[in-house]
Amino acid sequence: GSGTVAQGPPGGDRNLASEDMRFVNVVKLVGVGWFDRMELGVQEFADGTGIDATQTGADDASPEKQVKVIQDLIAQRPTAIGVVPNSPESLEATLKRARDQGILVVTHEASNQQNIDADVEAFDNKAYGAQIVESLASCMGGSGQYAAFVGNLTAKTHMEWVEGGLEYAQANHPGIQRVVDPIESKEDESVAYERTKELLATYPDLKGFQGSAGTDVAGIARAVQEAGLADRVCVMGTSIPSVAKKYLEDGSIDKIFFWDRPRRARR
Amino acid sequence: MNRWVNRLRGRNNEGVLALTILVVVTAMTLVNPDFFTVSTLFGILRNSLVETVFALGVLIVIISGGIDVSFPVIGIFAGYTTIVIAQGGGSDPGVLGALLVAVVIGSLLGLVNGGLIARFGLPTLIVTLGTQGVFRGVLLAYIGSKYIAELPASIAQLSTTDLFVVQQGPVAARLHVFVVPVVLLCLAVHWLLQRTMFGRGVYALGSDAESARRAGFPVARLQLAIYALVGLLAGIAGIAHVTLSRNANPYELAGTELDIIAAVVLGGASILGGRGSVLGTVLGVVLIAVIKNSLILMGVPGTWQRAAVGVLLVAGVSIQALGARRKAARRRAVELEEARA
Amino acid sequence: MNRWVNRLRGRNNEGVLALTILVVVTAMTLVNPDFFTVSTLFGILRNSLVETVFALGVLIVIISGGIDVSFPVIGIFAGYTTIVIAQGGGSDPGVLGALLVAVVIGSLLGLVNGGLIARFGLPTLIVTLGTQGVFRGVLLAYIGSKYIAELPASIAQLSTTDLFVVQQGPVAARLHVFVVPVVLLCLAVHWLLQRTMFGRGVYALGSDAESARRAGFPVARLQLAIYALVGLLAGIAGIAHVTLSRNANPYELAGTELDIIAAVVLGGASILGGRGSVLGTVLGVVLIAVIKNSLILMGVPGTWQRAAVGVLLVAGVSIQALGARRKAARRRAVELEEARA
Amino acid sequence: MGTTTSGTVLAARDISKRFGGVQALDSVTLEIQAGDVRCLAGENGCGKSTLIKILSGVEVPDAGEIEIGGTVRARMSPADALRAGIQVIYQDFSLFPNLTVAENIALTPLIAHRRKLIDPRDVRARAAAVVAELGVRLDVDATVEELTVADRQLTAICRALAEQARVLFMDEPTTALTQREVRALFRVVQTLRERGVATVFVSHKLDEVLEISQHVTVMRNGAVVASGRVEEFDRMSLARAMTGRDVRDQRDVPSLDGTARPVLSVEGLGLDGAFEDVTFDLRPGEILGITGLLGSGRSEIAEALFGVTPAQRGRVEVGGEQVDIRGIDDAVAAGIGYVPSDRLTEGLFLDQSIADNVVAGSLDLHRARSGLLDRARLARTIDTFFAALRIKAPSVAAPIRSLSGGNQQRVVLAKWLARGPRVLVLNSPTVGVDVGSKEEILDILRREAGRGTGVIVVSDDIPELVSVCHRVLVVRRGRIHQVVGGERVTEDSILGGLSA
Ligand SMILES: Nc1ncnc2c1ncn2[C@@H]1O[C@H](COP(=O)(O)OP(=O)(O)OP(=O)(O)O)[C@@H](O)[C@H]1O
Ligand SMILES: Nc1ncnc2c1ncn2[C@@H]1O[C@H](COP(=O)(O)OP(=O)(O)OP(=O)(O)O)[C@@H](O)[C@H]1O
Ligand SMILES: [Mg+2]
Ligand SMILES: [Mg+2]
Repeated sequence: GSGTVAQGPPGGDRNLASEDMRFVNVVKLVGVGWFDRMELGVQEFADGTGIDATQTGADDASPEKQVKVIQDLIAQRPTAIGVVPNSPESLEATLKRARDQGILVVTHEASNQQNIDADVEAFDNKAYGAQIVESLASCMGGSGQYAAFVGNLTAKTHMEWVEGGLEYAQANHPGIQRVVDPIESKEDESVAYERTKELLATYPDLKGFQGSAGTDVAGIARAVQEAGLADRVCVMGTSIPSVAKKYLEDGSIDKIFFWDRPRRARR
Repeated sequence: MNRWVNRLRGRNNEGVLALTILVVVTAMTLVNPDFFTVSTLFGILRNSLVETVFALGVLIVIISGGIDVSFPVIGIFAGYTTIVIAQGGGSDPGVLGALLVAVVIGSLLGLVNGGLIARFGLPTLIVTLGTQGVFRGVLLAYIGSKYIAELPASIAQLSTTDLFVVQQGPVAARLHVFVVPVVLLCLAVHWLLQRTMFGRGVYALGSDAESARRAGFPVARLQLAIYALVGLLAGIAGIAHVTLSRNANPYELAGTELDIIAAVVLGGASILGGRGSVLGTVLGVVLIAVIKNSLILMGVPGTWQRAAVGVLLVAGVSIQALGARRKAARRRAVELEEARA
Repeated sequence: MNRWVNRLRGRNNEGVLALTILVVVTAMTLVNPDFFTVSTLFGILRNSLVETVFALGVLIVIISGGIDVSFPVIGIFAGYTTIVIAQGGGSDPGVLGALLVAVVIGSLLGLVNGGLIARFGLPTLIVTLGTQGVFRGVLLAYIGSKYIAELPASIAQLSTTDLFVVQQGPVAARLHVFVVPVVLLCLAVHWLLQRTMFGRGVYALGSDAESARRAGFPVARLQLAIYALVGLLAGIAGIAHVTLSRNANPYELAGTELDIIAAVVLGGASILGGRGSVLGTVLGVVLIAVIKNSLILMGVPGTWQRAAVGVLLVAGVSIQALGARRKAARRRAVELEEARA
Repeated sequence: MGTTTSGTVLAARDISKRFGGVQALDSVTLEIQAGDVRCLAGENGCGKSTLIKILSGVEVPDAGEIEIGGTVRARMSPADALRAGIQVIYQDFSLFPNLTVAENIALTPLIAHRRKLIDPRDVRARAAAVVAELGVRLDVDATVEELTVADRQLTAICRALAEQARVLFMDEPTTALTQREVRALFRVVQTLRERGVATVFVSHKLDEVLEISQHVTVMRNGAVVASGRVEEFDRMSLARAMTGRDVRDQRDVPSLDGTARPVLSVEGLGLDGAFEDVTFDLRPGEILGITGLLGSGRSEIAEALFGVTPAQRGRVEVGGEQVDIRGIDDAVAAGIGYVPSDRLTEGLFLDQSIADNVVAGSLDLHRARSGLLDRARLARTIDTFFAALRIKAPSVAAPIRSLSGGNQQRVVLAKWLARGPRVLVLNSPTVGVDVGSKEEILDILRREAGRGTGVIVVSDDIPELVSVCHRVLVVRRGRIHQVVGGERVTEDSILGGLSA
């Protein structure tokens, strides 16, 4: 529950003892492997510092639900809010309100966010995208069409990955074309599955897919596998082993990319 | 004494709803003194604005014995298209201009529903289920599917215009100016339903369509007007939603139809038609908002909010049903006594 | 001649539906010879499997004069919980074990609906609207809200088990083994509705509830059984959905209720009760799947698919309504002739 | 033939039933012998239907016992009753419109036998056997919603006869039937009686009661007030037993100004498949009867005048001005009011108050200059008619559903009188209304006519027409076959026109 301070929000005071601080990390959506893994990191942070740090999020990756979650959080006045935005733009007003009330705001995967105290990026996003497409190109034998998925068209980091990949392909693999603008999966495996079926029907010669959200490759691979095209089509992208394992095993996913640095893993 | 209790309870259990709201607020305030603040009150009101406008439309349809599941799509269609037009036109249409455009679009879409229902006598659920898909398809395929972050200046300004601001220590409680038109709209719909031929026709239609026809009500015209009106209200709600969320997203609202129908039914409207009131509807919307807000402040996870609304709905309707049964029994008793006297 | 046409059209316009499917397939094949392939056929069938099972349940409720909007939530509740239990138990329950668990969970949730409806006589839409929220809340808060990527081995294996595979050049067309149980289920429900007292009771209830009571049908028990059966079928559909998706996601299915109701109504079931058939329902589901597939192949954007289904629904129901009106007019003319003769 | 005295098949002893704290049945005792035809008579709301519902298991009694074929029970379900050989033809038939005639006939006995499976051929065969045995023409494969009212009635009868019944209840089975069907029904009752089946017959038509029954039981306010052999009663004494007062029952028509210009002129009215060449005048203050057999088109003529099913040919003048009636709106605007035959489905908003119903047809006449509803004037109108028609109810706020049949019918009348119509058309205005209320309703019509309104009564209740009409049109096969007027308005002359 909220703090027991009689007057004013706890968020107004940054000199609290660590037991009185409360950090909440708002992710794109809850219940998917990727953010479960992130929650592990939040827990380790809480264990290590004694700060009440938790993670929350909406039940799907829609920008407005994320706004709602943060608005509700502001009413509870935590010390700091961490956000992995679905749409940096649509969060600006809300994050401004949070900061106006003295709440610290830190984002992740949102290099263009304005109303924040800090943004955390893991690495150079365009270079990461280029690396994925390099692998994809070699799997496709250096030529052919591919399509790229992002969680949300408004998700800055995902867009940087696919743009970095496209620029790399244009510069280094003239035989490789991307067929359409990035496709939105709404961070939902079944949406990725449906869109892939549509793409395969519209572009029968597709040879490659790049996924961005953790479940994109799973949805793509399921559609590819059902169409009996596992051997002809290359599927690659960001994901985690627990989600991609069975498709990696049956060959419908060719390669996944991820980063992961929870303390427990290093021990 | 009994009569006094009945008066308090109201025709559609409005009293019971008001009492429930009072009990929840009191309980919450006891648990958490922070609850009962101007800021909470304003927050609840703000969260109920768009829902209330939609609910007014749903109320009219439900009283008329129909059901409409296309109104959220009509709302976002009108709201989003208005913004697209404003951007395309280049010049800022102003708040009233935008409202007018949204109202016209909403009414036209509503007329499509009304036309199909009145002309072919089709079940209202089926028609609106169908048009819902059509409207949504047209919106996303023809009007646009992009998230628009920049609203025209006049609307953007309205987004942050407050009726008044109460300073509470470091926090400012803001009451959005939209409260005024929404209250006016509620009064207007109440007046329309209670004091005009059209309103009485809506009740008559919901009570018994064939009798309404025999009584000389122009049933087809009435239906046309009802669904156009629902579209009009949805248009207003749509542009209000866009303004309050400070962006226009064509994927929003769709899927909220059942929640709003639930609020209206909780507010005492009968799904069988012929029964319902504006006061009850507003109380139903507010009760749900209060409960959700309480759950949030208690840190109850968001998923439980749906469950709470579900329990509330079933419990509310059960109480109404049981109450109606008891009342009917009492009524018969009185009559038989008189008949024998 | 006229009689022959009527025979072909079928009691619930099944003939018209079949003809429409034929026309669409022929047109598509002319436009795009790639359309008429085994692979397309198998794809359409696969896409219709889960929907068909849900639709069977909806058909029963609609014939009985009720409506259920909680069945997709019951389905995913049963499917997801089964996987959670299987993972918690440690040992793989096997396909039949999982099916049993899902069926039991689905039936129990259905019994909750049936109990509320039969005991308190509440409107079915309101009850299932309420329980939908409650079931979903319990699922997400108590059972789990995580995406489960790894299914138990037996189910994971079933996910990719095909009845047969047809090699077409480099592409393999696969027909999933689930086609077999789904066909059996359709036959079973058809038999249940047509040849058992329970089934005729469902029609009688939808035709006139009070008459059903007077004729000696145990109405409350019938309703209990109907909603339990819908829950059971939803449980089967839920575990089938999880198996075919190769993952368990508690956020899925919810929100698809209106689409499936639309398919059933398109299949000739009357929203007013008392009318509908398994054949019509299956044709309704298949017609929608064929149209969606055709649109995909023609490169029509996905957002248009909803619009097409909407148009189809309104057109289909209009045709049925007009047909019924014409039939009534003809009947009246015949009677007057006879009365005068 | 003599009555077979093969013993009591059904005995109800000290049956009481309270609805919401008031006694609907107060210690009613009734014994029925095999082969007996027993009539239950009484005013609207005296408890006849309630008694039948209790004896058929539809309602559970609060006290008392039921003995059927030697077995005594305190309570039973509809299925129990059916198994015990009790069959009911409910007033509303209680059929399944979406099922076939065969299923409607055969399902009930199969449920009673606790059958779990259904063989359509078996169902069809059972139904066909019953239909054949009765010797009626009925398509067992048709769905009930396709049937005429008469065929529906036949279906309900066949269903009641599908099993060898011990007792057959008929709750107002003749309200929807014309003379011809009533005769057919009576023949069936006669056959059943010879087979030893006991019949309990409810009707408000006293002549029928006296004709068909052997015993009469009269109820008032939930209790049996008289019982005996039919020979002990005549019309007057039966009516007195029911109402507790004398009921006047002779021709009484207000005098008529023969020179007044017609308020309604109809010339050459025609509608394909319904009626042809209908021509007549109606003068102010005149009460005109229209009668005919089922399917003669008399209802269609009335409905055409009100625009429900508009005529295709012909001229209609109201007050000397030609009006083109294409829909109800036109008729209402021209000053025509219509009271439909089925007030339960077409005349009243059952769940709304008396007040709302009284003004439902005349809201547009109660508009203030602003175009809004004038609440004060509405209230005045409501109070006036509530008092003038002597509607028996606690207040004008009481919902229609809570009123007795006769009082519901008065509200329908009030609704149309509130418009001040120039022409009032009534279709079977006293169907299902007890003798006392019926006389009061006819008085209301006389009073209304006395004020200059033209009144048309469509009815097959010949005594009623004779009692109130200046002239009667007899319709046959869609044409006016005969006009009976003045002194020639007698039951015999009208019946003669009907069947000639
Ligand atoms: N289900 C019920 N619930 C409550 N009251 C009822 C119910 N059924 C009947 N009553 C009341 O019981 C009384 C007897 O009604 P019943 O229908 O038996 O009258 P009836 O003699 O059949 O009249 P009618 O000649 O009009 O058919 C009426 O006052 C009626 O309002
Ligand atoms: N709306 C309708 N739909 C179908 N058939 C109808 C309709 N209205 C009337 N009919 C049929 O038309 C025929 C004539 O009906 P009408 O009501 O005019 O007869 P009537 O002479 O008034 O008989 P009744 O004594 O039953 O009132 C009947 O066979 C009736 O079933
Ligand atoms: Mg009765
Ligand atoms: Mg008639």
